Amino acid sequence: MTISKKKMIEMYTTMYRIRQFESKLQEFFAASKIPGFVHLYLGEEAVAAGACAALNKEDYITSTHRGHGHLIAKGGDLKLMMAEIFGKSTGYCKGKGGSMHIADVDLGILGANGIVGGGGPIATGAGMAIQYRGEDRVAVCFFGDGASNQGTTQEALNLASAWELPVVFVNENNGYGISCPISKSMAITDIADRAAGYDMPGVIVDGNDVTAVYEAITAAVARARKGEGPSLVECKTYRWRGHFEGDACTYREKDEVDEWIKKDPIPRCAQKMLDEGILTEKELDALHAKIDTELQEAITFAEESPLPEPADLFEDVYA
Amino acid sequence: MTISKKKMIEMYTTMYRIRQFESKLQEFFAASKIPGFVHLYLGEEAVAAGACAALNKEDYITSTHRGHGHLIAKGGDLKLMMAEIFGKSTGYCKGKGGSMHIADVDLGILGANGIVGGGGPIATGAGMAIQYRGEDRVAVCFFGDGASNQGTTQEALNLASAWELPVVFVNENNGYGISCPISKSMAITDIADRAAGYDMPGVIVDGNDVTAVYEAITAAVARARKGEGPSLVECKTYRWRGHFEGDACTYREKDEVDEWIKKDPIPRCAQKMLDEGILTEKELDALHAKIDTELQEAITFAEESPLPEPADLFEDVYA
Amino acid sequence: MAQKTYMQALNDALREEMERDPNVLIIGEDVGQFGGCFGVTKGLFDQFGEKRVRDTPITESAIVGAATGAAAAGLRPVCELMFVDFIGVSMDQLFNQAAKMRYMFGGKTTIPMVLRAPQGAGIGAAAQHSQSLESWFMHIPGLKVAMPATPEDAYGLLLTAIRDDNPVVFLEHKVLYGVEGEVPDNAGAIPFGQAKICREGTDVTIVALSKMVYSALEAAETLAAKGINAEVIDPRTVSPLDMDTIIESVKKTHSLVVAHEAVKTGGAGAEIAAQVAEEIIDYLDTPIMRVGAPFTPVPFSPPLEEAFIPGAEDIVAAVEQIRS
Amino acid sequence: MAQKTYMQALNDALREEMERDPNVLIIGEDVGQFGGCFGVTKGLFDQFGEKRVRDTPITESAIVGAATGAAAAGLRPVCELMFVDFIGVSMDQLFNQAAKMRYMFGGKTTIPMVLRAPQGAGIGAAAQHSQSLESWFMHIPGLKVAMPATPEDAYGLLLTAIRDDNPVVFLEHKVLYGVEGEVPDNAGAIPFGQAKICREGTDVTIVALSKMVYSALEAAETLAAKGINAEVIDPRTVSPLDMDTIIESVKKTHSLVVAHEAVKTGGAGAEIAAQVAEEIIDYLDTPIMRVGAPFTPVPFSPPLEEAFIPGAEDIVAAVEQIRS
Ligand SMILES: Cc1ncc(C[n+]2csc(CCOP(=O)(O)OP(=O)(O)O)c2C)c(N)n1
Ligand SMILES: Cc1ncc(C[n+]2csc(CCOP(=O)(O)OP(=O)(O)O)c2C)c(N)n1
Ligand SMILES: [Mg+2]
Ligand SMILES: [Mg+2]
Repeated sequence: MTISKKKMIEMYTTMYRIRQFESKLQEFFAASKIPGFVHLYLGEEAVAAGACAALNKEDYITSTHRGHGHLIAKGGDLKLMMAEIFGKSTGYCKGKGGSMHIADVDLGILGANGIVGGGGPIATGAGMAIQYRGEDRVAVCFFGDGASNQGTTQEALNLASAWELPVVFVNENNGYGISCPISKSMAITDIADRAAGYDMPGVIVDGNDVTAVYEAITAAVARARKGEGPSLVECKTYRWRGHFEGDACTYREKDEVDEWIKKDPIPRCAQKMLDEGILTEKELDALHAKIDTELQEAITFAEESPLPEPADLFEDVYA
Repeated sequence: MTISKKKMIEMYTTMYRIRQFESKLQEFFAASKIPGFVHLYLGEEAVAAGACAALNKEDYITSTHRGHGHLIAKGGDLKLMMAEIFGKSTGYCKGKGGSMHIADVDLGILGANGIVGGGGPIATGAGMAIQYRGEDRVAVCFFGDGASNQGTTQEALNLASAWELPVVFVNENNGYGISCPISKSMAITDIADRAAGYDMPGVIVDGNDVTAVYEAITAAVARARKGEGPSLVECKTYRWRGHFEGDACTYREKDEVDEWIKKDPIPRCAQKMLDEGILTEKELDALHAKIDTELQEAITFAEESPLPEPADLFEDVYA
Repeated sequence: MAQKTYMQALNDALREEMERDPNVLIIGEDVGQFGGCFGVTKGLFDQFGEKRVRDTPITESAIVGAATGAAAAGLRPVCELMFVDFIGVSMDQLFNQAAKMRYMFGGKTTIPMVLRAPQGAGIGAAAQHSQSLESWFMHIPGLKVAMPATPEDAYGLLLTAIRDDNPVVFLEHKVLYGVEGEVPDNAGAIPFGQAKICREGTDVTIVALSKMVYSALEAAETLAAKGINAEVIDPRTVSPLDMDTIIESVKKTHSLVVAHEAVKTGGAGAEIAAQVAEEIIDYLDTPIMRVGAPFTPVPFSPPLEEAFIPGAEDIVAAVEQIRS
Repeated sequence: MAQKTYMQALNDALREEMERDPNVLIIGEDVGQFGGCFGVTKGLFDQFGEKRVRDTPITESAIVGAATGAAAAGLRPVCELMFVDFIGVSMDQLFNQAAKMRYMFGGKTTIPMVLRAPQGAGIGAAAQHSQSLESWFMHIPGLKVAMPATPEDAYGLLLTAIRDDNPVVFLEHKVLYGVEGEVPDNAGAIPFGQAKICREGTDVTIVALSKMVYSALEAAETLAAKGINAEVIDPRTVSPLDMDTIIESVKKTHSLVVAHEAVKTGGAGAEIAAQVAEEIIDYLDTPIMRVGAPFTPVPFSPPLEEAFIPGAEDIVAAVEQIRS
């Protein structure tokens, strides 16, 4: 599969955007500027970027507690995201949702989710709606290694396969569910091994290689669009930070973390683009600068936006 | 594997006992003698009989809504069962449980269950207790093809395998969950295919051949006792009657039913015993007569037992 | 004016909404050719085909979640739980997802789905197939909860439920399926949050839910024979709950009894009693009584189940007690 | 007499029961080396090892069900839900299995398990991580439900929960984990169903649950300054619920306010109010008021969350309203 120059730049841009966004949040959290808690996507950018690059605006995704990357990759507006995470009334959810519940139904984003395994059935429902209407769309369900064990996930895999729904299950296997390594949460090492139990293709890719992710998801999406049913794509990756900001991460060896930081998907992609002459160093710098400006605008927007009024509490409970 | 004469007779006796018990219930239900509803095990006797023949009294089982066969096979007292199904105060549960909730903790029977997939986590818990105490016991979870999709079942498979618990998952694949054929409830045809997703052995046996069931379960039980973890044994079988008594069964072809009735596990086992000289026709008749008498005693016991008093309602809520 | 069973009324409502709106579809266990465990969806598969009346695997989280996701994507799914008791394996998708999505997303979505489920004891189905759980649902902001007692209400409330843009838990009483009643030819949607005064009276207000409406009416006759003129009110939906009608009535009768089949402790009756005690305690001449099931699981054996299920005689006793 | 945090008190109770009884073990997500998401099980893994303090996969049905099965097999498991909000994926194993097994089996088993779970808002955790759900649990016969407010009660009630032969839902308030209080050296198990009179008073009875006990005490001080002498009662367990103490108090004060953080509609306060309105309405000089969260999901942003969480000022306002 050849990946167009444009697609490469698009994916790189997405990864870099996520990286900078999350790095800022890390700072803001440390500076107590953000309420609640945040789960950062640092290190896993290639999964969201590669997967969403294979989607159209009309396609659906369901995300997780660690959702910023997915949302940005699906086209989420940094201003509205940042404002939401700051709890401002201008945010995606008017400050009602926060980091774990950002959504943009117009972009097909059916929500981050605070419930591990919560997205599977919802993505399956979106897939059902697509099939019902005969639309040329797919639904992608992002879920973690921890979430792969949850009954809801497995019910979703089963329903999607029994009905041959256009759903792609993208497993982000970062090796841990909070402090629990997959060696303790399951007897298998590859979550893709579960695909056979639903008669769907199960593919494993290097989740730190954005082109590998893109290719695998593109194939799965094509299959889904053709009406051939769901797939499971396992992306092996790693989260650089603790489960949430503030997690001292005592359950992981520093060596392991360092090893994975060396596999940083972003310079890897940058190098590839430079090598292949897709971009020059100068163009790359310009791209970075543009995103940094965009991000700075989002931060300013969020900071300058008003908090919601207490009375807003009562709105939006019912349609 | 050679099966002792004694074991063969034991298994046959169990099957015949179940057959007669269920046939009587069929009559009683038609005659409106039983409250509530009943799910009969007719045709599936070899599964319970073969599986429980591989167990000791100390071993645990969890059963299902279609539980009479499992309970009888695990040693359940016909009198107490029949009285319970009649709603009498002398029944296993003093009339509080009925057909779907019969239990005998002293025999390791942790209950029939009205919730499809309800037994998996409980059997896993019993397995956890066994492992915790280092006991030489196993826990067997009976579950249907329909139940195999339920999230609770899959969570149980995962936990049991992650912790290498001494649990044997015995799937009774009778082809239907009420009216829904497995071709509509899942994309696979063999539930044993799910075992690989939990890194446990997945075995398929002819569920109408009591010796095949016995052998497969014996192997799985041996593995569990050795601390090697759980197994999944899929027994292909068929229920002769509707899902519950009263179900007109319009969703199945008569031919299909007839085909399976020809595979009746009971004459098949009887023939084998006669062929191998384990029993003579006369001995077989005597065995039947003995069970028929026992059953008649159970019926008389149930019929003559008193109903509970309304005030009994308030007892047994708390220990 | 047609005489119809409660079940037929439900079936008609489903059929008509499916004819009217191509976005309405039904999913659930055995709802297709089989027609549903209790028969509510009979004939719909033949009329609308598998695409719109679809059997699911036995995975209630996936059923409720798929309905939620499809609703977020613009369909209007009606899903069926075979028994309300099975909500325990699917509660998350209902209360953390469907009910809260709109709010969490800042109002930027609607979840027009219906979860139909039969409640109640009376058929010897024991502890895991006989519960009444409306008080759980009414405690959850974002859900609406309907509990029709009559064929006409079953029809009219189900139309409203399907047309509503919010997740609606639609609780049918399984013992009522066979009950007949009049459904006017011009019957239409019945708005949520409008209680029905089933019988006018002056001496005591009896608020009754679902099947207990019949018990309340029966009790009212018994009481009438004793010279006590009871007003019987059926809220029809417990979320929203039409307290105005109840409060007006209690202002007139100065006395309140609330009756439901659910376990009394923590039941919907507590909420109604508490609101009255908060708003118009001065109007009360008597204690507020609640009639509900005792604090036990539902037992199997007929004499026990009978003792468990509250009935007309319990309402009569409650009224007599507070007036003595 | 030692000054301890609520969290330390819970930790001590777990440790002591594990030392005393080899059948006690802990399972849950990240309860091992990590010490639990909020730190309640810290140090127990080091002391007792993985066998007795065991991390589970993220599968709450399997956690609650495994605890249930192990309890039926004779162990005394204490399992942890990381947030009570996750009960939605595991409710069946709790309410249809653990709670009902003894009854369904005719009294022939015991299920000595504890389900610990943090409740409550106040840390910006939003709609799926901030709820208070005690009213769901108290509606289920077979369950007991504890809600300690102080370190001493946390300690004493947890000892009782672990020793109880029934399934106990043990609801901790996550905002209280860091709160310090005195735990006497000879502190012991505190029986369930015994309310605590936290402050004696004569003018109004304030019944408060969990963290709202602190708000009630604060409100009582404000009211005292205005010449109103409030009695504050903490039931400590809502199932069983010590109505005797509440009723005695209301007979004295002739006025009742019930306060909890859960959504007011269908909350535990409704049950308490309803029982009082049923038993001793004649003693009341005022309406019964309930203070609880509004009928909305829990919002994320601090000003919204603050507006959501009921506090001392709401209790003061309620008392002033009924006395005006
Ligand atoms: C039903 C449920 N159980 C537990 C949690 C608490 N929790 C939040 S994230 C998490 C770990 C999830 O692990 P994984 O799915 O691997 O995702 P990752 O955090 O690694 O991206 C847990 C246990 C939750 N939010 N929901
Ligand atoms: C959670 C739950 N969902 C649905 C039901 C209703 N129900 C009872 S038995 C059954 C079919 C079960 O099929 P299977 O597991 O294959 O067992 P079989 O009846 O074939 O023995 C269904 C849907 C239930 N009891 N519990
Ligand atoms: Mg992970
Ligand atoms: Mg089956």
